[in-house]
Amino acid sequence: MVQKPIISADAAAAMVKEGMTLHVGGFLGCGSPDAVIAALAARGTRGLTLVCNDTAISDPKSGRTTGVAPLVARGQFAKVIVSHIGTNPETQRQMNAGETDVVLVPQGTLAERVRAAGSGLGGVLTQTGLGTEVAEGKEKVRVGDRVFLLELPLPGDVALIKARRADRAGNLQYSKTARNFNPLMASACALVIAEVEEIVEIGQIDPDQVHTPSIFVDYLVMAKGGV
Amino acid sequence: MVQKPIISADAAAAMVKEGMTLHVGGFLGCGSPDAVIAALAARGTRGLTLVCNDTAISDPKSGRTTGVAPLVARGQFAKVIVSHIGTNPETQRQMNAGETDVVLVPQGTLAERVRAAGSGLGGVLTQTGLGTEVAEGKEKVRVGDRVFLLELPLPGDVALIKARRADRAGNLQYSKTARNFNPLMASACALVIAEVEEIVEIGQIDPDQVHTPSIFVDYLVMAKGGV
Amino acid sequence: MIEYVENKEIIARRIAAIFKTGDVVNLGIGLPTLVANYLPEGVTVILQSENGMLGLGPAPAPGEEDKDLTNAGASPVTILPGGCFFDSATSFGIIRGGHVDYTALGVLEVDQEGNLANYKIPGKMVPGMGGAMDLVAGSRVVIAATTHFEKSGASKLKRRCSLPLTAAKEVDLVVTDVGYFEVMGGKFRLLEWFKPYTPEWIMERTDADIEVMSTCRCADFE
Amino acid sequence: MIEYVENKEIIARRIAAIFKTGDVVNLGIGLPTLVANYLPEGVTVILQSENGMLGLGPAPAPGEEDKDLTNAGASPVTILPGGCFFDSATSFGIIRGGHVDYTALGVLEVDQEGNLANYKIPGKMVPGMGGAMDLVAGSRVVIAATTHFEKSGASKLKRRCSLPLTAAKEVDLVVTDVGYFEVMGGKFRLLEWFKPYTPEWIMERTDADIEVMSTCRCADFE
Repeated sequence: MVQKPIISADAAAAMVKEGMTLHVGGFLGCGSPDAVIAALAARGTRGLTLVCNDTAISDPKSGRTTGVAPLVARGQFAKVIVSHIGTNPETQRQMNAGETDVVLVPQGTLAERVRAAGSGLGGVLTQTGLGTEVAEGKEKVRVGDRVFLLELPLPGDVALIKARRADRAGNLQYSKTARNFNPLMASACALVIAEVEEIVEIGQIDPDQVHTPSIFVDYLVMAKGGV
Repeated sequence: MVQKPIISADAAAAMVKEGMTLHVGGFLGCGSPDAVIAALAARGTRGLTLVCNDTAISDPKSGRTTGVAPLVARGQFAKVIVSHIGTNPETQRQMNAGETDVVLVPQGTLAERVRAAGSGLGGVLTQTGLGTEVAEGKEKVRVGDRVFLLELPLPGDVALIKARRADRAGNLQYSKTARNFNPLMASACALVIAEVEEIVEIGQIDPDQVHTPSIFVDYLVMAKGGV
Repeated sequence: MIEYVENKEIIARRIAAIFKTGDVVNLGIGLPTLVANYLPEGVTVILQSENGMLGLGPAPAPGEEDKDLTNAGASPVTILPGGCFFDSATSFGIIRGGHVDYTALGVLEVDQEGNLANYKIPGKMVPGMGGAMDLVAGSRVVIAATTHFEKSGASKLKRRCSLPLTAAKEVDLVVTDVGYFEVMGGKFRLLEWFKPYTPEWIMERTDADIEVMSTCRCADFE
Repeated sequence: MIEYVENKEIIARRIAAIFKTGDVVNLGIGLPTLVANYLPEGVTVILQSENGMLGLGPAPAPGEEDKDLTNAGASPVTILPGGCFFDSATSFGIIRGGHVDYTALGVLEVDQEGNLANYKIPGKMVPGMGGAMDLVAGSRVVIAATTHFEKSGASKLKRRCSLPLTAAKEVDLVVTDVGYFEVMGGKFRLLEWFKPYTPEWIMERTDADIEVMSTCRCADFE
């Protein structure tokens, strides 16, 4: 089995170029690739489009941030496609000031749109969002006596994901609710960088228990404090 | 956590009623619920619609059968919706004789149609089958400059699946390529019966390594030779 | 003269009494989360959390938090034996596919057609819908959990929602701190009123069509 | 006078030489399966099997078969270290999503437009398409692997397929036992001819438009 290069967080961040569409795993910061995000924040690459569950947490009082919030704070996103911005007041401020284009997508629809991109589907039909602002401007498809929204794939240039463990081939296992969007993001992007807490030898992960197959992963990065 | 009833193969087979749509896991017999299939063959329930990857293997010379082939041999299916019948000459004979309605579906499309039924999608768009007989009579949807087939969900009444291991709550783990369609079938049917080789106590399966969550499973059946 | 006193505990207790053993339930962030504290003895429900788990347990003891184990509000939680984890596509497959029996969630407005608004106040607050649109569209039974009145005194039960909708005509049950309603036929049908309120008092103060069912009864949570 | 002798080994060897280390490859049942035996020293490809695995290994030793571990033809196989298993939706997500670099599969007919027929002879044989339609529609590069002629002597490379299609205009490369072709611009472009055949001999006996590329060369597998 082919081994995947293990690179620094900064080398990973350098692969993200201005204007790219960036898929980032994590749910309000749980399961986010924090080392690569910190490196990307340090580089300051701008004009990015974010596809992520949310813009994570930014607490104006304590200054505490999680997940992609440091990138939001530096204004690195021209556009964010997310299900939730309620815990990041800075995203709301940028939206109201016209600095960042915010597209809100229902969480389950976001998951399916990313999955569709990764699995070669041209779209999926869902009833989520019917009769709401989400349906505006979207094609409706009637099947029998029911009407559905046609939701389109969301592919990306680079996926930054976080896993608990990788083998040297790039097979990944996630931990608990830190799994969330990570496997989906890995399937939908041209380049996939996985930040992991532990790298084991090939053969040490049970092949029945691989969450993301190695072929989806291009590079590995060690998380801070990883082994 | 609620425990799931452990019933006999015959009690499971008795839940399958004439005319029902039956989803069966397995790939040419690998990962098929053989004990429940044998019990259903013994009961002889007829007029069933099968949704399965294939009609498994029936070797006219040796008399060897795998998977759902015993049900095919007894003429219990009025209709089969499968990707492959090439290893079961009896299905071909029944098709040619007009005894069984055979609908051939590309394997990946079959997987997505069953998944769509299980996950509340009204359909999916795929390019598989475009320009072939599979596309005949189906709605085409244009997205940008590409055309896709609209493929519709395939829900069922009863799923008969096979897993390596269950806990008493019904969480399942599959073994190797015996996984195949089993998790998909479990999601798409009103009633789900899982034949398993081993039943362990609740808490003995790592929650990160559950392949089918307990809430999809209604009854457990011990496989022959199981522990 | 009956005076309204906001009471979230009554709402949580009444919702908790709806479930039976084996039900799969998603409790939204905020008020609905309280429901878990009032599940009757002997009733075992399975809590789903849309960020990717079944078998949601109580908050961990201080110092026992796991960075990789949170609920959909990013609070540390635990998992009960027999629970499991999965990715977001599977999680919403479970939700959209009708495998969640009940979802209870907070509201800004709910109307007599079953419309729900809880994700946006234009020009003021736009947190985003998160998983709410899928939960409301996909769950078998949708329970709106809300104090009956806003701070201003206006009822949150409306003839017609004025805020952007989370979902159209999907709400089945409404539990407030004055009563328990079913949404059907373009009306709120009052199933129970909660002491010390009365059906007349509720109807007077709610700008919506309320039908008092013949089987309607008083529930006393004191 | 050159006489045609069917030679599946040459087809397998030529296809094996196409891949480079790291490529994800699906080999169809039958002739394409042989390709695995001829992968050059030092080239590590990752074999996908559409019934749910990556890292497909050789057949097990007699007595070492595992009932739960087969390929898409139900033959016992093994898994190499670093391989993994998944369900059929994931398997075809990998295929349809373009994550398989090459698929090599057998044909009944292949034509100069890139159309492929390999799943059905109406009134005679209807095995079903299995995973072939997804593999041909989804893989990055589709390689048709076939002896050049039928038993009857007719070439399997056609102007236009007459059998029901497995996929329209998806074939990229055709490897037979007389040559190696690229399908482009409505023609078979001959990239290599295999000794002892010649471009002229191939063009004479193939009822299809063949263009001999200026870079076309002779490959000797003797």
